[in-house]
Amino acid sequence: MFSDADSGSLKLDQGVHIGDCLRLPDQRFDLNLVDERSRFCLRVRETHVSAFAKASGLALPTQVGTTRQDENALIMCLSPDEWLIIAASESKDLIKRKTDQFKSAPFSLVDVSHRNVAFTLRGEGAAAMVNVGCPLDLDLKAFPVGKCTRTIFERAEIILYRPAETEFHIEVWRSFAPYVLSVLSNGAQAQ
Amino acid sequence: MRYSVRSLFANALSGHKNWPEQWPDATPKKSYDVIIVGAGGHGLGAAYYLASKYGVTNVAVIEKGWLGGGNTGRNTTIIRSNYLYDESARLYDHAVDLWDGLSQELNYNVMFSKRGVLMLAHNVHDVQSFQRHIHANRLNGVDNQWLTPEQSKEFCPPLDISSQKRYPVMGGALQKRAGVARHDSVAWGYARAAAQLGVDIIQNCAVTGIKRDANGAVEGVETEKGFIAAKKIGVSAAGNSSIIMNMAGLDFPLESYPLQALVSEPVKPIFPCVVMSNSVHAYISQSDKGELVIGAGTDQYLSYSQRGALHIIEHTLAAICEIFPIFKRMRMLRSWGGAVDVTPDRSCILGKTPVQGLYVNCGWGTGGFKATPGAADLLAYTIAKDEPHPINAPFTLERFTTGRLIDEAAAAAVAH
Amino acid sequence: MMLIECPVCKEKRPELEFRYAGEAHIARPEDPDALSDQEWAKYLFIRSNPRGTHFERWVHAHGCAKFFNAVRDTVTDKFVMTYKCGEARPSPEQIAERQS
Amino acid sequence: MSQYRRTKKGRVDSRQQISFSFDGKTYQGLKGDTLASALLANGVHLVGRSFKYHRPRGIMAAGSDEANALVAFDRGEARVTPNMRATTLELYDGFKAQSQNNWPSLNFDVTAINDRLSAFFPAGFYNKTFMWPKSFWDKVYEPAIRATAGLGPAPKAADPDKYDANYTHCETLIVGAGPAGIAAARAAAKKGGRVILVDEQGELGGSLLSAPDQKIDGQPAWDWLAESLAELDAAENVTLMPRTTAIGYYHDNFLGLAERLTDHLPEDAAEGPRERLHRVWAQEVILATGAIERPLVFAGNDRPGVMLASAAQTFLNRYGVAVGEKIAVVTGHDSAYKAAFDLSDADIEIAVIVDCRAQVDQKLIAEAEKRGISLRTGHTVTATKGRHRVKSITINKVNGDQVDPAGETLECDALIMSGGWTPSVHLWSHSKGSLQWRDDIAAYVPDKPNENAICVGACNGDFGIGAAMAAGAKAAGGDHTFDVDDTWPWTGAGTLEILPTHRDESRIKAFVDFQNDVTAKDIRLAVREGFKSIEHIKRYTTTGMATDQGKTSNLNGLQIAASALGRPVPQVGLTTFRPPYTPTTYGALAGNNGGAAFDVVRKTSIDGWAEEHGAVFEPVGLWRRARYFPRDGEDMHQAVAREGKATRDSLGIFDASTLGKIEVVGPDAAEFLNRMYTNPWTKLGVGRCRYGLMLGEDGYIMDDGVIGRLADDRFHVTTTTGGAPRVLAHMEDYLQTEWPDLDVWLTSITEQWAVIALNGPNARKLIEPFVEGVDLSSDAFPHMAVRECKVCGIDARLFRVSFSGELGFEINVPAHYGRALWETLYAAGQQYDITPYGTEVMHVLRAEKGFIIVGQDTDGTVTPYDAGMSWAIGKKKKDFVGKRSLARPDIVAEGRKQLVGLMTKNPKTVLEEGAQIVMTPNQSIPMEMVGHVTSSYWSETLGHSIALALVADGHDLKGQTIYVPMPDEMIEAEIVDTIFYDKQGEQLNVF
Repeated sequence: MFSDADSGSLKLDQGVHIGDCLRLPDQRFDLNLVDERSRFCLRVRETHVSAFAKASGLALPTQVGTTRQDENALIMCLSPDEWLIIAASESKDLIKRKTDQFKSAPFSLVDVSHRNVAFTLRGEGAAAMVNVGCPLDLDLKAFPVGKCTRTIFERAEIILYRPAETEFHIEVWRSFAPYVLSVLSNGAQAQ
Repeated sequence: MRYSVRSLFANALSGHKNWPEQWPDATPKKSYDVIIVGAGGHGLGAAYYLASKYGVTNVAVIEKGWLGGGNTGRNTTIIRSNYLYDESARLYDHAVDLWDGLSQELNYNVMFSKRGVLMLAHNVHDVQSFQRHIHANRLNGVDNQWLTPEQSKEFCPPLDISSQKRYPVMGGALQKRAGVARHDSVAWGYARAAAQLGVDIIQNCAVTGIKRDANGAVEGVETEKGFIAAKKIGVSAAGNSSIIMNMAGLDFPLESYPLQALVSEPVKPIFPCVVMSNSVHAYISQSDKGELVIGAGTDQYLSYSQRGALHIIEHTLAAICEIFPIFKRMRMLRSWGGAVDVTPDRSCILGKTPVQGLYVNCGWGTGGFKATPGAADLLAYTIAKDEPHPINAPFTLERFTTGRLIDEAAAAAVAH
Repeated sequence: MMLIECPVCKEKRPELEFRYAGEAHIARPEDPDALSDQEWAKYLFIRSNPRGTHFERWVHAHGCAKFFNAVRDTVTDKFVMTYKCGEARPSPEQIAERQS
Repeated sequence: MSQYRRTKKGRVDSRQQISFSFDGKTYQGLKGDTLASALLANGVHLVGRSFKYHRPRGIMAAGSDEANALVAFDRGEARVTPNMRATTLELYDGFKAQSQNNWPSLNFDVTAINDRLSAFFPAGFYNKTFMWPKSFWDKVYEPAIRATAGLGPAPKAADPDKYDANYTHCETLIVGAGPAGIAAARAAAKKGGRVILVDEQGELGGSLLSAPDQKIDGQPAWDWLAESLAELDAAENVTLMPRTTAIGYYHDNFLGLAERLTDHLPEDAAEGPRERLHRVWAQEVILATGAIERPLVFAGNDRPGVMLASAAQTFLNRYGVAVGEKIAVVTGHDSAYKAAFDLSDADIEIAVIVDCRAQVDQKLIAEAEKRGISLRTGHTVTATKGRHRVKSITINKVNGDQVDPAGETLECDALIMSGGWTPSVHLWSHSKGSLQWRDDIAAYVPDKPNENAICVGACNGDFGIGAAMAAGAKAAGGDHTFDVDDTWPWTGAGTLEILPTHRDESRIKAFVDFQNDVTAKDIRLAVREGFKSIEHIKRYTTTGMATDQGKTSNLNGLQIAASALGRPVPQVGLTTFRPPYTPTTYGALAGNNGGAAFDVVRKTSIDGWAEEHGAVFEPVGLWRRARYFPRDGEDMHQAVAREGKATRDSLGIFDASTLGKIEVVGPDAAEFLNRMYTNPWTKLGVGRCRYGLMLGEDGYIMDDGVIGRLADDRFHVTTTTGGAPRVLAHMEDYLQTEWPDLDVWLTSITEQWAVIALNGPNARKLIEPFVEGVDLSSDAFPHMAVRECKVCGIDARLFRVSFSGELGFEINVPAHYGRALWETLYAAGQQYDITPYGTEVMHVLRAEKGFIIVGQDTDGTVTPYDAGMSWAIGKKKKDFVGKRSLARPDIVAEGRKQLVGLMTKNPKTVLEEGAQIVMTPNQSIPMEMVGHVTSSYWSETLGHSIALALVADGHDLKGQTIYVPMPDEMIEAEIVDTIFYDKQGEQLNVF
């Protein structure tokens, strides 16, 4: 009876809406929702990282807090044995296939595409907005371009990544996103 | 000199030059029948009850700092007894019975103010948990009643009971005979009354060791002022209890955490009762002086520094502003920290120890002040009779081995 | 708010990212059933709670998510050092050297 | 312009008149005035009443050390701020404030009777009385005490203002923008790195603002200041923060800075947040917090018109206000002479300089002579007169230890005083830096640091401006020295605790703590009564506990106490400095954490649908969950009955997305679960599920959930909603610290999957058309099975599980498809009368089946045995977390509370959850309670109430009658099995 019960039938909704208060005309920053992505949590023992990278062709950054971006994906090293892989939504199978090439030791790849939503904050005032709730030092010396880390934003855990000097990419678990927006919004109105 | 309106009047006429010392500075004797380590409310009270109720007057209280300077003088003075388990309810209700009438007994106004303690429920689980308390309390003869949000607001007008809040007030459990007291006066009142009965109060005298005989029984304490002999030693040292017990070769299931509190500037009466909210970690009352007295949560790590972090205060005041939006413009005048000793089940250890002649009263966590007269009396009883009173009998050290814990916090449990 | 050096991230980070995880170097017994009730209670509940040098566990919960160990003075709250899980408890000499 | 304004002096702008009101009366001030300076310019000295005796009080200081002049700052009804210092309130046009703590008026205050009766209210009087009759304390005494206590008005309405907070990092934080702080900031700016310079005042400059005739490097001070500030303002790496108080200095160079943003602006010009809390980590902290002048302690030193000499100097030099026309000076310190000379040079008559010292620097004598000022060295002040303002003082000669009783009365309209200077070591002390006593200045100064901090200038006891500036520059890595005329004498005998007098000291009121009405005799009384620790004296007398936290009173109190104790000050010690430095608004400390940002509210992807369909929600942990979906005026009871029946009869749909989910992956996954859960996992087949029970190491039930095996090395673990973070942390703890050798990894997938539970006989029929690649027949896909498949073309994990006892499926789809799938199923389900239900029905249905809810039927003290779940324990397993604890004596002893079912004798009676249970009804209080009701519902399906309860030895009491005593009745019930509905489980297998 539901003949169109195929992949085209369900509407995708990240469920997050950026309020007007974050689009005040004279803001020194711009906040946008990142659209649908594939995300994977990859766990490989430190001793197998290079073999894994070789076999899979995924260039894993090995220093905690660093990122690697190539044509396949953006890969953040969050811990010596943990990576967040962010790729285009249609690249899901590609990433799986690549990781499946590694057979010499156990590892864990878990699809977390919908666990997170992401925002970008761009502009001169972006760092100050992040510091409304995040206690890290965002000076370029302390938090250079390319750095990523899991951290805290008031009561929500986030992953903070700096793709450019005045740009931040914030990953947050989807149900925490409205809270992060509330705090940002309070902070934006206070700027 | 007995305190009275008459004595106050007479001394006023003589320029207050003839008031005697409330307690003399004692020089330690060579030996005592009982030594109490720790001159907080609990320790001084134990000495007082030893002398007044149990006929043991050759008693010294030894204190490393100044009497009443630990958690007695640092807490938010909430007194209540609406605990869930029979054991706890009896223990705290015994204390409340003694609070009532303590001023007259000590001839020292400790300003016990039965203004009522209202505990707020913010979710269905809180409501269930409070109902369980109320039923248990009723059958134990402990007063505790359920208030609807509207009744809660009537009892405490500054409360915001609008339902659209993140933590709406879904009602509250009110214990009417609960309240607050003036913390310093409790220590001073016991010190004065004990001293009048012959108890020696020895301040600025840290205990450095506990001496035991060949059979392991205690012989006395080593202190900064030399050895003092006693066959019975009661330890009532709050955050420092582990340290003292270690001196007797005992390891204890205790950890000491920083706990902070704060007061506002004084304003005219606005807050008639005590309100506690466990869900958002806020405890508030208004002192007779007019200050809002607010208790914060503990810091997460073990510490004796008696200082805490600012973010704990921030969270507490965010919670206060959320429940009482009219206080947002009030100003924090002073904040401070103490070290609270916490057991695995967050109930006290009050009784004998494996060492003969050594008695302990510790592990009160964040709730020791309310128990002061009760704990003091029961410690005195246990020392005098060398066996626990039925009320404190369940609060043994052994319960951590056998598994008979008294876990009030666990019983408040967590959401499903 | 304390700054804590995560031995995994090798950075000092605000305490807000960390969770305290109790006393360190208390290994779970290999064979719990072989323990007496007293010995089991000691493992479960007895803690040193010292004034001064304390060996304790933290987890960089909102960071690399790794548990690690720390030596900290409980009177001053100052960290003497942090080190990874599984590394040996520092000797008194090592601690003294770090404190000087 | 009033007679007290000196238009040629000060930094106020005489062209900008400002109208303001105090106590309803309108006055004129100037742009740049504080409320205090403007009131003084209008000749108003009486501004408040003291705390205890309600004595008339005036303005004593010129800054945040003010103890007397507290007012209610009025920016509209919801914006009244009590206890604001008149000396720090910046005036704007339309400014309004009221006096406090008086009735009916400031001039005539009825409660001032307390002052007449003060002999009966010495320190600690309340400990000695109000005890009889006993019942009077609650009803009479305490209400009366409370009504007279308090200072400012209590708030009346919710504060409409916003507050803000942020985190900041810098290399150099400098607190105090006086000469030392500015010198430090200039050096730090050159050194590089981020520099923050904060000052509590609206204008940066500190003491330089009151010293126009000072020269620095050849420039007039104010020119030098303007140039320096311009230089700093232009420096990219420097942030200047006026109106910002460093409130506290915490661990690891973390400080709180409270910035006031709008209180100095007219109400209609105030935009944005009122205050902002900056939470700052600094690599180094330079404290240039200055020093506070001490009052002298003598009879009548609190009268309006009596003030600190430096305050009078500031009012003149910075605000262009003469605090009187004929001013007397009493001092023990050289600094007051300069104040007197500045006043004299502005054509204000100096009635006399009384110096309690016998010997005074020749330069001072010469300068006084030059101005024709009468100087009385070796004299004392023994009395002042004047009801609302000082009118005269009595001075007496001091000969050695004797005071000549023959006094001389001199008229004056102000008396300025100096008892020396107290370095402001508050922040240094917050940071746990140590202090040492300096006899020469009679004050404590910084000794050893505990953090990377340094004190420079007056707060370090270095009073010369040149030396302070050099120290500031050096602290910031500079080597600049400054050419400053620094030869002015600066010594003083701060060591006198009270001015000598011939009068009976037990009869006079010589104030130490002005706000709290603590007199010297109160402190002596405390010592006499055995209070020998300074902390005791503070608490007994309340000295130093007023809203100024003893800024002006601590050292005077300490010296009086030391003298009464017969001990030197360092042996008496010092009370602890406690944050904040000045009172700090709750709103600022709460920061951005208000309203929706107060705490996280987690919503599922289906929550919006529930909201649109009228769901009533309940918070569960951080989540909000739909509790029930009332239709057309239904109450909860009716809605629950309907939703439950519809589910059992046909089909219910439930949002189970909040359940915690953890993906456990790796070859050792089964072994890891063996250790973490009581149940065995090794033999669980791929595609099958099992209920898992997790214990804490103490043996008590911690969590539960269904666990499905997706592959040999991959498990999908579910947890309770509230327990998810705790369970993951618990697992990680064991994995990382006890068993790091196991090849297994844990990933939280709670938010990855939206979970839609379909329960009821028609569940399979509904989903069949949408599911690809799974044979849903009971043989192929039995109860407790799991498959990875596609649902509506989306990758899904399909569970056949049931928490209701009905045929049940849980469809997991990636969260962003959750709502769309729900809507699809809901539309398709119309033919089965599909009914959305909430947590309340979920609870009822599971209780009918006797399934526990961890946290409701267990409470952290319940073992698997107690819960009747021995079946969940893998008997062959050698070990799992919590196993050993289950063998402890009191865990296996008799008398433990065990989970049972209850059926009330009257089937209509629904027990209250939490109600207590007794075995015999006719007991007196206290009753012997044997347990309590953990869950209780009306079962529409069964037509009677059902309950679960924990009862002592309950497993052996089946069939017995128990009693539930309620306030108005005794309810009888029978102990029964915990499974009420479909004991054989036939409903699970409907076709």
